Amino acid sequence: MQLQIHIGPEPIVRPQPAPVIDAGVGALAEFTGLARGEENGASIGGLIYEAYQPMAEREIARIVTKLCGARPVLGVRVVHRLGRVPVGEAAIYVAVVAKHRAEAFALLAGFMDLLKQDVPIWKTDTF
Amino acid sequence: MQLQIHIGPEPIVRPQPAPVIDAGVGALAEFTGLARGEENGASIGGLIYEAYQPMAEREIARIVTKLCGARPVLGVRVVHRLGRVPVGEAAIYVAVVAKHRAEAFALLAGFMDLLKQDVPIWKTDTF
Amino acid sequence: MTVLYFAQTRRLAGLASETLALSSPVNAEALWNEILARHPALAPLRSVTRLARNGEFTTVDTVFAPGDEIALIPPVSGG
Amino acid sequence: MTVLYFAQTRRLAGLASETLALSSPVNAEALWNEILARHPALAPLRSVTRLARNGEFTTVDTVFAPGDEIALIPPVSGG
Repeated sequence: MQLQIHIGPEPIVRPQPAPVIDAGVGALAEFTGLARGEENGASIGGLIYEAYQPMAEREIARIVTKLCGARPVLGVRVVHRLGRVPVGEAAIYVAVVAKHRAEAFALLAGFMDLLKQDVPIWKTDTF
Repeated sequence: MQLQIHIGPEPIVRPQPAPVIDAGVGALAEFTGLARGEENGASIGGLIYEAYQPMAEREIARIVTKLCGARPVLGVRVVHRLGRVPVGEAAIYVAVVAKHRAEAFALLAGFMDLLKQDVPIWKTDTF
Repeated sequence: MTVLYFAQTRRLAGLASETLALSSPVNAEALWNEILARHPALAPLRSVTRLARNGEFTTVDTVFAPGDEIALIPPVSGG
Repeated sequence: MTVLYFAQTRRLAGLASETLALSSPVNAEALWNEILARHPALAPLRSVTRLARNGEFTTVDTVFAPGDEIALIPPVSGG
């Protein structure tokens, strides 16, 4: 466990432009899933992903639309990498902007659960 | 609600270096709290924050340490801005890295709840 | 009908896609029988593999027509 | 003893810090009485304001000594 704390007057360098920034946005929640250096106990150099791409995009849209019915949010961005993903690099990045943090967190966690259940993307191999 | 989806082979441009990146990190969860353009129904240009700074840093450390007892995580970064924070800019940024997403999400949400309860930082005015 | 194989089904079938010449619509049972007749190695995956028709998950009532794009969706593991 | 006022307590007290000359340790009740005698405007905030002693929240048993740094912590609103 490492902990870094900074409290000060400097502007916070934001990670990257949020999907939607308007004056109503109060919360940006982001998730990045990274390739870890081991799979089933063996040391690996990375993961290889494949997708049924048009269906994956449609399923992601369906999941987000469904989750947003319960918890209105202002914007969602989903990026998933395919092919070789070296250890330490991101396989998925999801950003949610909302008025308040509760709906952003709920959507982010709920989305990841359903992605891992219904979106036709596969880790097919390691290298 | 806006939705952007991209699935492809390009490396994902990561928001910024995570607090800890080693081969065991599988999840990076981030929260950015932004100044919204209204407060109690009135349109504003931004928020002004003040802190009892040494105590705020100590309380943040205490909260993170306490939450990490229940949910081990690999790294936490907390940045809070003081003084004037214009609308659309970040007042707080919290990053959590962990082996899996469940502990990262739990720590991030739990931390924000306790921050808003116990950390001596105040929105003191608007402009 | 085009059939797409992904992940483990692609590896076990030994190909990514193929064309089935159906003369009339079939249900899931008949489609699976045709697929397994061509690729017996897929039998162990049948119980965990969902069928998609034209990019959407199917139900037990789905009818598969000659012009459809079918995909075998073994358990996913994205993210 | 140094007393620090933050946020609404600073605005109502009209100052950010001041020195109280205590001759001996006091409990929270006595400390509040001293503070409210100086700044009656703070009375409405007493029930929602916590006291910190040397940077840590206090309990009902905390004793406040002449050399301490005390802070009034009205409801926080960070993040």
